[in-house]
Amino acid sequence: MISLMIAIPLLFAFVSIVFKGLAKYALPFIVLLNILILLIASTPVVENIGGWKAPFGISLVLDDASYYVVLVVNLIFLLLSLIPQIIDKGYDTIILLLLTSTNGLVLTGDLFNSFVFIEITAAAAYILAYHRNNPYGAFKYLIIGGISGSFYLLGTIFSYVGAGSLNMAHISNNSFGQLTAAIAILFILGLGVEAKLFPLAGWVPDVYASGSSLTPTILGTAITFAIMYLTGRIFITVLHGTFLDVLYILGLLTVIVGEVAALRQDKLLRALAYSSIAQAGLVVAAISLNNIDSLTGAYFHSMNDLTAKFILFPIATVVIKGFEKDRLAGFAFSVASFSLIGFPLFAGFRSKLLIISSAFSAGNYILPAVLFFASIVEAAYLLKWNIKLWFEKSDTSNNIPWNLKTIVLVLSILLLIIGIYPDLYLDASRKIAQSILDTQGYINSVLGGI
Amino acid sequence: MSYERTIWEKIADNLRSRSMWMLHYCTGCGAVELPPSMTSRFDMERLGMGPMATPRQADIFLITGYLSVKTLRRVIYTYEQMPDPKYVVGFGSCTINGGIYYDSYATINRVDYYIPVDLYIAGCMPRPEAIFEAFTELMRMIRKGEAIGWKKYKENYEWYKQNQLKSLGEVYVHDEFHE
Amino acid sequence: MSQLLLILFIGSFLVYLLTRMNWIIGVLANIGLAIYSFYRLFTFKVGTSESIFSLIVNQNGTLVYSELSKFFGIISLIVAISVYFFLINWLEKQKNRAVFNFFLALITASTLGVFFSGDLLTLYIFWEIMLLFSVLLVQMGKEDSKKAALNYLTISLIGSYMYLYAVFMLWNRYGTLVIKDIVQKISVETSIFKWAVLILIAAAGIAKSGIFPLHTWLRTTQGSSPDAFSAILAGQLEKLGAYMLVLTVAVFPSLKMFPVLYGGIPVFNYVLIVLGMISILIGTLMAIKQNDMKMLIAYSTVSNSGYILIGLATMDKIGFAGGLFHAFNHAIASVMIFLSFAAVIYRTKTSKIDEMGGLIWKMPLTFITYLVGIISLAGIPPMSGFISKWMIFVVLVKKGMFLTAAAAFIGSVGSFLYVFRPLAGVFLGQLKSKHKDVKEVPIFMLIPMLVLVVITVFFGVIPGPVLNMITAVEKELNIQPLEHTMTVIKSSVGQWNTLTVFTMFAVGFIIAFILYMVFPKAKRIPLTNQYTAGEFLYNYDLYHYSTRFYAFFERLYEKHPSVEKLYEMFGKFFKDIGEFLNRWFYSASPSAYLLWFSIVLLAIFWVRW
Amino acid sequence: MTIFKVAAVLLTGFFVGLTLEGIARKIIARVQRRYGPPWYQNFIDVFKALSKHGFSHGWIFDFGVLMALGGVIATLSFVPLGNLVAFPGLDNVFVVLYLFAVGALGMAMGMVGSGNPNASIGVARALTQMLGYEVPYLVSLAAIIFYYKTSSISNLMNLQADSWNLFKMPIGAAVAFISLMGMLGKKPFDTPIAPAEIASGPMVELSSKYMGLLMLMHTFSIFVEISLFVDIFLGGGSYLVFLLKFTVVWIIATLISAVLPRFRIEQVVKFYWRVPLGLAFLQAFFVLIGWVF
Amino acid sequence: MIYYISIILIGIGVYGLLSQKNLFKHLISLALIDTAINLFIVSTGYINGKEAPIYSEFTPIANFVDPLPQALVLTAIVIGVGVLALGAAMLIKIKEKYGTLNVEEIRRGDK
Repeated sequence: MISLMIAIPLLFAFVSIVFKGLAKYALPFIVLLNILILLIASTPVVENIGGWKAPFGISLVLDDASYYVVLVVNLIFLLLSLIPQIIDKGYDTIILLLLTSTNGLVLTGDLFNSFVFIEITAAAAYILAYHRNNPYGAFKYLIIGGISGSFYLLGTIFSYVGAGSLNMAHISNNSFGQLTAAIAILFILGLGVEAKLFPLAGWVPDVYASGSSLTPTILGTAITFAIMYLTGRIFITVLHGTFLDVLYILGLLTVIVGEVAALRQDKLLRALAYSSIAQAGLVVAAISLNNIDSLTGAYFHSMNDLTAKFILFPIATVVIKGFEKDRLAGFAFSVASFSLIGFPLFAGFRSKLLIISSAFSAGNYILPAVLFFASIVEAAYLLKWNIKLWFEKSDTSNNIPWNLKTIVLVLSILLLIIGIYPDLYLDASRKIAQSILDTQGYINSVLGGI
Repeated sequence: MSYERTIWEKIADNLRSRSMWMLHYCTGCGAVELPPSMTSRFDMERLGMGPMATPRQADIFLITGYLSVKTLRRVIYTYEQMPDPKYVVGFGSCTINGGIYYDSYATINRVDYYIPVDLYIAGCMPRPEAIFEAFTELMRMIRKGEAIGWKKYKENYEWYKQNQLKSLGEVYVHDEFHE
Repeated sequence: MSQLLLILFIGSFLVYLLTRMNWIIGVLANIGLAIYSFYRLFTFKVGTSESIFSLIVNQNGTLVYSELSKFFGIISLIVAISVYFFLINWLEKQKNRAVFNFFLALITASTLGVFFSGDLLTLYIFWEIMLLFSVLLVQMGKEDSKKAALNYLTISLIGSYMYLYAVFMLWNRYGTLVIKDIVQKISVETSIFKWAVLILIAAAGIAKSGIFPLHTWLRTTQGSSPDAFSAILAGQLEKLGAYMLVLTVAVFPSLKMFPVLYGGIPVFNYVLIVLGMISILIGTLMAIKQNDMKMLIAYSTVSNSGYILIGLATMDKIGFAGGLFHAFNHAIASVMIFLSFAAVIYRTKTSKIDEMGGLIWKMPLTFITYLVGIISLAGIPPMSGFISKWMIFVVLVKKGMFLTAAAAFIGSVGSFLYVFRPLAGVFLGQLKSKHKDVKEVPIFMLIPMLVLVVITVFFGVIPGPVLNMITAVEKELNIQPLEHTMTVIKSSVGQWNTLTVFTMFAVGFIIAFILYMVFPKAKRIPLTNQYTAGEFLYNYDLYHYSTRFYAFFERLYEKHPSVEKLYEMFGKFFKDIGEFLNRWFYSASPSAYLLWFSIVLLAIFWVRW
Repeated sequence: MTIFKVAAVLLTGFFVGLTLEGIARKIIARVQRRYGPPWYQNFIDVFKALSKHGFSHGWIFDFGVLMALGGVIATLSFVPLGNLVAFPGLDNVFVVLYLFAVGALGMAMGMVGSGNPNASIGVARALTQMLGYEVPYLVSLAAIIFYYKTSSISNLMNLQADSWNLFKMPIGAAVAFISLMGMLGKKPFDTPIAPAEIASGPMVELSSKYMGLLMLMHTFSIFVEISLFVDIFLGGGSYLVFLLKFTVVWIIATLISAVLPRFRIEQVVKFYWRVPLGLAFLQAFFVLIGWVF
Repeated sequence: MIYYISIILIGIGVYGLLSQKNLFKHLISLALIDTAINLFIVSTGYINGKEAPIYSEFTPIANFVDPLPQALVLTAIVIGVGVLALGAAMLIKIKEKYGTLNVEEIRRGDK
């Protein structure tokens, strides 16, 4: 059943190559279908492709974690499909492909399969990055993405060599012996590029700030969230928390570097790209603390971040003349920025609070300090942009499409609601965190007690 | 040349004669003789007299030297800024008849056409002895109520103004380079 | 209390809607809310506590009503009510009235929330709400205010995040955030932990009240925020900083926690006192230099916050009372001053001292407000400002803290200098020809100003009511209460009677007045009739001495080191790093990407294998 | 009773103050080998000024003058003259010193209100000079208050029955005396007035009764300043002894000022914050460690 | 043996990426690294002296090399080819836009 979530978009992606224009209309329905499937599914579901039993064949796993991640990813695609204006002609196919691969990325229980999906995601992302005639940025992304993909593949092969299997649950159940370190390093390098870790992810600003609203909107939200899930899954569930300290250091570095670099930018999209980098670093650092609260906080924060970014990126690309005539869009933009900074009453505050308190209870005094530093810098530049846009004088509005306006408004109100009543996001992220930490449960559900 | 005074005014005049504060208008060379009369040889302060910095505080207006059209204007301006009762002393011959500059086109020959002068001190220059003689005379006049130039100026304001205007001419452009 | 806060928060939305319909009704609603909460402050019973929402597991937010919250609540509501009254006329010229009013209402609500908070996290939340909306209000001002708002936000956030860090340190160690419980536990703490916590908590207060290392935001923020809001900023928001300082030195019992040094003052408080000293000096010397009148008073705020801090940190019954009373006085006085400035700017559209002059002839009532305000601010007797300064002087001299006392004296005499500068430059002297048609401000702007004048004079003559509140606070915080009657203030080194002083001043004034009436009447002459050494002047605008008023004194410290420049350097440093990162990591070629990739690989290998 | 005492204090201030000013003029004249005016010259000057018909620059000008005189009269009433104390117990040092500032502020306000820049410059200089001399003065007073644990002037006076503070704390007394010179506005610290530079500074627009009232105010303030010094450093004493000490201090101050030229204003501040302030701290340090003779 | 070849190839690829300024050479280096890694994967499944895993009656099951890596390599090659094609397409666009493939000239053109 859940394999349909991968198969149908893929099918339509191919079909739409032949029947041009089909994808545009198909996208919302496909996403809705996916969500429907999710709604009727009850976790955990393990589907073995081709009928091969778990350790031998490829299995798709829908446990609590992947359930919510897939749900979030599909909701994002649903929102995206509701704003067809920002999807340029011909890119519908890529979006479908991206939907396929992201769903696959999350659902798969097989390492090599996840490599395949990562590569497809990356390929789609290269094309997206190329969007709006940005070939050089896209090419850079392609080179570094290709190398990282190779490393991810190497990591996969090493785990096959070490554990004798490609199934995540099976690998997790076995031990690698001496190869653990090598595998962890390879995965760090492989995932680090996509997870925007410093200094691996030099591609981000050039790609995000190409002037397209589609690229950063989808790469900075759905894909990032999926990658964050995969990071947690691989490093905590599969590798049992090996080498998390390296991730932790890289994450902290990313936070600092991202914010400091963002301070300098004189283009809004670029600043937001750096902010995206910094938030990803924060999430990775919080994941690497490896306890239930920090993981909850991390995914909670990631969700707040993607909600905010889904407001910020489209508006940032559309709005050139300031908010004087687009007060609603401006309101949404400001709410999203305040949430990102982490003011009380807004969603970002709750997740930051959770991350800080979990860090403190884990005896970690550095992460909160870095987080506070980052928040200060973030506040400085985000507020600067807010003020600048609010005070831009203009007589005409920016022609923001009504559906985009509605969506960002709804999302900004969602951010406010989450800030006061966070259970909606908090429960989901707690489920994700629990399920990622529950290695034994994962093994049991996939391998069925072998 | 005296007028009716109340008892308070008599007391006040007595006090005024014992405490005369001077404002010097030093355009000419006459001021050379003032320092000796203030310093230790003659010591003006023993009579309660002393120099003052501004017309607001001064009682006596001491015009030491000749006046030109340009300086007359300033003299009148300053005189009008002094509080009543005020006394004017013309110092040296120049204030009486123009002195050695009497034939210049720009010299004001008689000061008392323009402001009321209570007392002239003749000489070019008057020596400190003459100055003291004059001041004791002025003190006597004040005590007796005879130094009434300031009243005359008020009463004959039209006449003084007319003289002033005649000599200074109509002013057409009002800025710091004219008038 | 939670009910009151709820009413205020919901009411502020109502204010927004009403202001959208008709702004005068909105302002009136705002006044109504403030007056209602002022009334409610007196109906609450001291010592009640309520619990509200929870943010962290096992930790409910609590609200506690104490004498301290009552005292500070009253200050901030007096300020708020008078400024709101002022708005009835002032708001006419402001854009975005609805938002302005809405934010003001939210700020008052969250300020009260801070004072009511019974635990540290609730306090933080209200604190941040207040911060956010005050930043949004600041940037509604002049052109520079955009930059100023950023400055304000950054420095305030530094303070409040340091505070939050301390909150979590406490939570991690004690598992509770309720102030009362923490106080009990931390007072027996021995390690260096308490140092870290208290310094971090104090940082929030230091940033908010503008004490030395974090004072730089005040100049630009006060200088360029909307004029009426400057009053709120000085009278209401900076008193939050004072509240936080009270929390640091008195609610957390510094006397019990730290070894007592010279003069019976805990060692931690000495750190604060040194900061207070430096703030007094910086505030005074920089205020003397300012040409913008709002910036000038902003620096005076730095200096006066230093007084408040020093008074509080002495932890002596007189000194502490002096600190609290000074907070009260400074709030009222600075509101008066800023309101009179707002009135001046309302009419003249400028805040530069040397662009004005002689406004006393056009705006006499505004002038009187300013005059009484500065007399109180500079601490000159018949007004209330002197009483608190006297208390602080007495405690400093009594304890033999001569260096601090010298700083306080410099600040006090220096304040004569800087408050005189706007007095001379703006109100006295020659009226500028372009201000010939300036009129006195409308009636609703005058009412609050004159009411504040009455309050200041009243508490200057009869300080008893305020002192009663202060002694109640002192009792609550286990400090020996100040001895006083309605008009007599006693200390161990002498006493004085405010009423006698006022009476004697009145007597002296009457004697002078009789002399004045007995002697001949003077003639009224216009200001243009001046002693000019016989010179004729036509442009009396130039005959007004206000540019670089204290030039000869400023020359003495022209080349002073500046914290502001240091911070700018830091900012530039970060930006340079950002540029560097951008160039070498993010905009680099694929080769560079791979280079960093391999470096990370090698680094991990080298470290971990 | 209090009313009579206040009246006595004020009258003493008026008569003794004006007389001593006249004597000072005489002394200066003698130093300069002149004859000098009679001792009552200042009475004549004041009343002559009051009798004239002057000019006013509007209400703030009048109000400033009244506030100046009123403030100084109020201050004077709190100063103990030997054993003539109008308000025993309430004569706090700080109250007296700051009440004194009311007069200064009133004068500054009225004079600047005249609209003459010379007045503004003079006031700015006066305030700056105040910043110079007040600090060392207050620090040396602080040392004394710390030593005696009281800030009431009459108590301080009574407590030095055995030995004057002049001998107990000579450095502090020297500092206070130097500051006193600044307060009196005597040379070398007469920068604010400076008749030849800025046309007698604050007083530039003063005519007639305004001049007279301000001369009275000046007299009273000199009286307050020297009385404070006498009370705190020379042990006050009975009323007559007090006046004797007062005369001595006044004559010494006059003699010093008669032979000195004038400082520039920044030199004044620099001087006060270098030498007397340092000495005041030294004195305070000695008091702290108990080195009091 | 084959390990070393693949490591050398990776080295060449990395060297090419680091040292060359021409973007096309970068792409080729990437392809080289891809190939090297594929080679490495195949080598991991190779067991000395065993036969190809083609199932028939004559070959005993225990005598095969590991077939899985080879299967994986097939997929990896496909993906690699796709990425390379994409990269080549982008290079054409870069050439159109900047008129050069030299990194430094492109960066200069960006500014």
